[in-house]
Amino acid sequence: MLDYVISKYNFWIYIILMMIGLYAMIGKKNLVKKLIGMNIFQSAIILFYVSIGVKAGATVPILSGHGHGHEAIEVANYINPLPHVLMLTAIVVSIATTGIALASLILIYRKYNTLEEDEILKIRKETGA
Amino acid sequence: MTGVNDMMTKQSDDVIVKTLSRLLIPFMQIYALYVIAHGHYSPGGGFQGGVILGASIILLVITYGLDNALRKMSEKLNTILCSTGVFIYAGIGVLCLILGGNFLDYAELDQILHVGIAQARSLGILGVEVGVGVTVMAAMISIFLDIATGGLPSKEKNIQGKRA
Amino acid sequence: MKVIALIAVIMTGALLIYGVEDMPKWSDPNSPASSHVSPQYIQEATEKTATPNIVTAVLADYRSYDTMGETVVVFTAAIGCILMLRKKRNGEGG
Amino acid sequence: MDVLYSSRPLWAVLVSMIAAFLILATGEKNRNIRESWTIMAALAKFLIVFSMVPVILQGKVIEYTIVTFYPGLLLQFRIDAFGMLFGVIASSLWIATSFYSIGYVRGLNEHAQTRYFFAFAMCLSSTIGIAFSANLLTFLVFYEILTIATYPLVIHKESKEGIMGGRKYLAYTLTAGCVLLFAIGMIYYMTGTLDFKAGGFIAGSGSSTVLIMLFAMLIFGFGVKAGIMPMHEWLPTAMVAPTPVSALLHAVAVVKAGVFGCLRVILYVFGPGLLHDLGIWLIMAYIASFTIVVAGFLALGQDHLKRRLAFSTINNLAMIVVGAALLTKSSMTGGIIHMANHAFMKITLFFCAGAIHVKMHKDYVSQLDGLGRQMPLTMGAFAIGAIGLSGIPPMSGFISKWFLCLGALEANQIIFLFVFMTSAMLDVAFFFPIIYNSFFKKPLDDVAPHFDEAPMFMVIPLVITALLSIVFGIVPDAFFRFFSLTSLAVQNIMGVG
Amino acid sequence: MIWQLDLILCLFIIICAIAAINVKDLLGAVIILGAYSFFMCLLWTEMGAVDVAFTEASVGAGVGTVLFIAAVSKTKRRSKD
Amino acid sequence: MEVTILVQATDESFEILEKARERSKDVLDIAARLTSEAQSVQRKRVEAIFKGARQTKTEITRFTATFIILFGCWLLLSGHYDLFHISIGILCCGLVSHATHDLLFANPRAGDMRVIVKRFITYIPWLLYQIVLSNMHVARLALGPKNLIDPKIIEFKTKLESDISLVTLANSITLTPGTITLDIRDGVYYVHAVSKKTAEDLLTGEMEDRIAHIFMEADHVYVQDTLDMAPVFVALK
Amino acid sequence: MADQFAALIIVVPLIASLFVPVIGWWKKRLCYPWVVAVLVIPLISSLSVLNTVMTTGKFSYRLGGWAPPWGIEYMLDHLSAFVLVIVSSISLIVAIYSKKSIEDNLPEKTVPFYTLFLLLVTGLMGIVITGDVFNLFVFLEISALSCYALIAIGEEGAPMATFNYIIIGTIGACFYLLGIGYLYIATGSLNMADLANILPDLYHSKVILVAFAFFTVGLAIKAGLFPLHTWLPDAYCTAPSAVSALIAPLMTKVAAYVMIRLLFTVFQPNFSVNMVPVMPILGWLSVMAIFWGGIKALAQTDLKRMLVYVVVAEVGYIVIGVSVANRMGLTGAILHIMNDAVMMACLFLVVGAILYKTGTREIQQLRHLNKKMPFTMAAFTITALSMVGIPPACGFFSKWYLILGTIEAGQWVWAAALLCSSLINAVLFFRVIECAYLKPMEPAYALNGGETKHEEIQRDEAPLTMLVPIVITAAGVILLGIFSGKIISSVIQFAVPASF
Repeated sequence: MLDYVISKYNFWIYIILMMIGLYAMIGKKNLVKKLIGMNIFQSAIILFYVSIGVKAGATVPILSGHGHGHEAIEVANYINPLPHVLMLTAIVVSIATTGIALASLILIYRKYNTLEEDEILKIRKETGA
Repeated sequence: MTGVNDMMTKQSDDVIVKTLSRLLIPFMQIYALYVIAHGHYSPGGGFQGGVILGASIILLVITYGLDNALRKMSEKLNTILCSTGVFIYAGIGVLCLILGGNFLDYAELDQILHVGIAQARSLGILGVEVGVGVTVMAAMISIFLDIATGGLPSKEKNIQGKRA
Repeated sequence: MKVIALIAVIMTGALLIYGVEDMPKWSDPNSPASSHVSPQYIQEATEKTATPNIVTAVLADYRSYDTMGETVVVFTAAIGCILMLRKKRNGEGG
Repeated sequence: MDVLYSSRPLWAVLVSMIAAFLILATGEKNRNIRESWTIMAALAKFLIVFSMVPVILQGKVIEYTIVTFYPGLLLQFRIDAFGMLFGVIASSLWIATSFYSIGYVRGLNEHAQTRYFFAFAMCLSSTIGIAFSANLLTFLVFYEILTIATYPLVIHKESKEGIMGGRKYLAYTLTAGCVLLFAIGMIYYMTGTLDFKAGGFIAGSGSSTVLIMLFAMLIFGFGVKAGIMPMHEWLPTAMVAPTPVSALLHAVAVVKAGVFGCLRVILYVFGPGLLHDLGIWLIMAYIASFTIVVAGFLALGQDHLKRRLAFSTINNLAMIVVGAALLTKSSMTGGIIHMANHAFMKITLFFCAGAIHVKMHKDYVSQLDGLGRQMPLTMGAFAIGAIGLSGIPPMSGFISKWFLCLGALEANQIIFLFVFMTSAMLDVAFFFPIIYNSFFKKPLDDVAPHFDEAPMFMVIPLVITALLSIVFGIVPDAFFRFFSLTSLAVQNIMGVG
Repeated sequence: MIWQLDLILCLFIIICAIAAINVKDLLGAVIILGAYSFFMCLLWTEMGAVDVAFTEASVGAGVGTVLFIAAVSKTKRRSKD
Repeated sequence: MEVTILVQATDESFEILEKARERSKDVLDIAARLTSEAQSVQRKRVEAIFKGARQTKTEITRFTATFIILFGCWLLLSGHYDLFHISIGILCCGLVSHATHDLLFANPRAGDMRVIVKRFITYIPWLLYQIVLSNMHVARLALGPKNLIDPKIIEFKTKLESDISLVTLANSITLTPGTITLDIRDGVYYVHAVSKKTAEDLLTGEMEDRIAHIFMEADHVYVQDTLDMAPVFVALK
Repeated sequence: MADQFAALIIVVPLIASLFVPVIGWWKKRLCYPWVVAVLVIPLISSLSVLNTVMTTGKFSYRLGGWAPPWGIEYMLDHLSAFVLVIVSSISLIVAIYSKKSIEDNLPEKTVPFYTLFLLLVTGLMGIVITGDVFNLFVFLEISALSCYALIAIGEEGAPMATFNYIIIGTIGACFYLLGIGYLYIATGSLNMADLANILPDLYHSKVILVAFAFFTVGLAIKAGLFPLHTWLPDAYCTAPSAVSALIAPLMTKVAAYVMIRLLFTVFQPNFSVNMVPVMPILGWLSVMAIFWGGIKALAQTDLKRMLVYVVVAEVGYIVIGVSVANRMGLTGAILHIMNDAVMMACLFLVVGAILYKTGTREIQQLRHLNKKMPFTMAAFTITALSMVGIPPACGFFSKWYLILGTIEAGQWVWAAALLCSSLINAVLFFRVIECAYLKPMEPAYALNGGETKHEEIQRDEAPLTMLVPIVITAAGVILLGIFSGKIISSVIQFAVPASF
């Protein structure tokens, strides 16, 4: 059992992080907190992907004798590069989403002068919008 | 607008911060360019370099104030750069298309570069990394300016416009 | 709301943990993820693109379409912020 | 059976649709051009339809496929004798109605005339589509178009009652449409085909429970338009529509389409044999006879002339359904030919009601005293129609009632004989007072003592339809060959079943 | 890979994550988020994903934090939860 | 009666005279001002021409200096010394120095760059030595009895002028353990010192003197400096 | 060269969007003609692709010239080509329409608006055309981000709606990303065709099961399926007219397309239908969506808000077609993707035109609209009839196939839901039609004791740039209905996965 837990502990970590992030996204009332949760959520997924790529006994996927490539390349020596590639994209997507979300946050603050979800809902109800 | 906080966009009056960032920014930029140019051999590439480039300008905004920074990098230029970057990327792809290959097939670039297919691909990668870098830099600056100023990057002109 | 959030989160987590059970052991060099597509990248990417950093080679050549997409994402975000926030310079400040 | 492939059915449908759009394009400003479209389309349509009658009478079938979706699922026209009969009724009466409508709307100076004529043309187009459709899907398509095309006519007055009537109409018919859609989907799933076949095609494709349910759904779907008793409620409320519309609704297009659908279901989808086996024919007949009697009694209580006519319509339509449901050769003949006969007689009656409305602005039975002196032609035609509906010999109504009664005897169901008799008595009871009052009672103050008819546009059509119903009483096969078509249809059905 | 280091980093990350969503001062929360990103990037370096770590260091811990601070300074610093 | 009228008349006449004098004074003033303004404009124009020339010159020097520094940096980082990478490097350094040459050398002083660099390099070992010393002191503080720790904020006015020297001093103070620069406001340093000794060390002003020496500031202009500066002045003239 | 049309579909709007800021900098007025002119090219390209697919069968386009599991490819079969044509034509129509609405409401934001408009179109088409699950995510994000920004510039309450959309949309996208991760860890591949080959051996793995669950939930969020639709009404309702006319027809439909793609192409039907209990769940959820959407729509007095809830219900239609999982149902679902796109486009365009001309969206205030805006109202009426399911209009045919599908699957309740929904639609739309066409609905009628003053109502039709798209879509509603047989027999029956 312990062996089982240890052999996959990084997956557990990522699941815990993801749950924290998701909880903040759904459960927190403050909008900035939601965004913080979103960032945590996204980087948890990235952690998951990075863990997929890990190979025991392998090194970073940069060949040392660059450019020649005549010597045989041992696949087992290099970490799987594909998840890294995917995650570069995912990180950029996450920052872009954060940017847009923060911009809308400022619009919201301008309109309601608060960032608490319940207060905004109250204001909207009062104004009948 | 209520509660305008200019913390991020007015000139800092701390001499230490100002002087250090003044000295740091050129090195940040050269490092960013190095990261873009050496993405083939070491970690890094268009994104990281672009973000660092953007960060250097953001630092300029934070320490020297918006107006000084905008003198170096106006909004319009920034927007144009933003699309130029993507255009470099997509343009290389279309160039491959025009040369008879599929979209983004850098091997076709060999027809005009004459350096061998592998090298052509390498150069293609460099080209797109530059495109990525330019876009990311401009985009980061643009997003930061919009958020930090609440959409009025050149504030003083705006106030004058209001008075007039 | 918090309770609902907690329930939803726990359910999601439970589902994910359920899936973990059948995953290959962590850092297993023979897992499908490491043995299906990626070996060929490691073997031929440098040779074919003259780029020792395999990540860069895959990012900007094999999957360059993805990368173009992500550049466009950044571009979209920048234009999106401009659309949402930026006001005309000498306008009435509306 | 010989099949003739021709695009004439399509043109018969399209001609009035094209006319409808021409009417819309012409608009309110050029009234004469607009109405000439209507008349031209009516004539053209009649010619196209009538040109196909000889072919049908030779025992051939005309077919035209519009599109094929999947095998067995297609939009197709196929004209057999039964469809032809309905087509001829509709297209011939449209001519009369067109002229009459022009007189009516001009006489009353109605608003939104363009919309009126547009909807009218669309109605006719879809009615012909219904008549010629080869399968249930095509039938449903045109049936739904008819539903919607009739809606602007029902709400034409745009008064509160008109809108309420329109809502009720839509509620009933759209619900029916949904039920039909489901039932037809079921049938396609079960049999893989939807083509009408004389004598039915559905037998043996499902358990009897399922088949009975399907039958109930289909009869409900079509019965709503046909005004079978629990679903008749919309029909009297829809009487707020202008009279030509009521004429169209109750004599030609809508209700006849419902009855036509019921008959198609009974005779061409299920078929006499299957209905016998399932034992639901009798239930069907009982329900319809209930409608006959109750509608007759309700009609007695109506003072509003058009409402009285509406209940009379319900009564007569149920009679047609009973005729089909009895499943004997004679009853079928009676039912089918009654479709034609009733159409001519009832349209005459509505035309008369409309003429009275236009001329005298009178709507109630009790206001008609002595009107026969001022409007002898109108009231004469009314008398002819009423006598015909009561089944008195020289008129065409007699022939259909005769066959119906024969059928009841053939089927060994004496009770229906009594139903028909009662119905005839009731007809006499609610029509004869009108005739009597208008001709023999002392005229009311506002009735002019001299001859002063409604516009000729209105009178001539109603006289012609009245005369035609006499002619059909004497020579059932005259002009339109209704009798031949009927017997051909019955022959097809019985020949198989 | 040293699993002890791994574990410590993971622990830090989780602590940072929980702190980031629980601190009432938004500026503080944002800074903690930056620290979270930084630890995350250490963890990834340790797993061999240098490119990803580099990106996260510049994007997540760098520009991301700056954007958050800019937004918070434009709006409200206190949060109710 | 007449007397009073006479007195009044006299008063009035004096007033009129007074006014006339004031007005003439004003006119004279204005004339003088106009002349001086015209002169100053003339002077400014001449100055501007000189300044422009000087500016272009300093800009070129700044650009070159920045470029050289950045390119050195690039070569250090790069590790690929083929033609392709070097040319990319030149391109990049050119771009960056074009964009930022006014940042790296924002307030150039009359001084020889080489001297400053030379002195700065010699300053570093001294600073390191100081750091080691105070490290040991702080270690003793940390390990020894607690009562030696006596944190307080000291403030002192500095004679340094330029930004760069102010920052160098502040960073040197912060780098030596035990002291942290909190703020510099109007030439006054606010420093947090952990113990009495560190504070006293700082207040001797040795570090300040050395930094002033590096950047050739205040009254620490040695003979050597003037000699260094002579060719510069010659060049300017 | 014919193959290269596939590349043009994405590349042209993308590069064109880059030039919009430049053009806008030079002359603002030129943005609009530029966008319209540019959007013609993807339409032509996608038609050409459809033509190629119809004549020579499906083909793939390798980006960068790399072989599929290593590089990214476009997967062009009947389904994707068909949806591409829909997306490109609707976006062209909406682009033509957008002129007045943007010039009047957001004159300062023309340039970024059109940039994002093109990017949104690019994103949607990228989603449809790609054959790589991760690439799909990237384009999903492009479309989502541009959509967020476009919605946020809407009316009162738009920022909050946008924020909710961002949060929920990001959860959806992240779930999708998690699904990809789980698939990747089990298979090592990202290519759809490759995955379809590998997956059958792994169907009993829990990883695949979880991946499937996350895909489904993520896409259900994106498509706005019933319990996960909460972001949809506010976001679509507060967006500017031109934006909601683009996203309401396309966003949810494209998500539904992805659902079909994943459920039946990446995973085999035999897994999705037989091995996981997802189909009944989806089906029942869509039944609830239909009823909930319908009932909420009935409660609205605001025309646009009513339509937004109808969108929720329409998503239910398509998902029912997917979840009956038979040939007829899928035919109906795919046909409904097209029909609903056209109908929704028409309805939202009409609402936009009404708002532009009269400044109101309240149903009760639409009086005399048949006189003021006869063509607009005629278009509305035609589409409304189509929504109700009156035959020659296209709505009937998709409903017919959906019902056939439910009957074949033996799901009577689902069939009943579809039927009820057309009745609800009838109530909804005839309410509007009565208000717009009939006199007694005006309050003056009651006051004057049933007689209305005869007042001359001037015709005040929407400008031509608005009217033409409206008329085109309305004509499309009829024509697509009439030619639906042709469309089904030549395209859709091949688009339905072959294993049915």
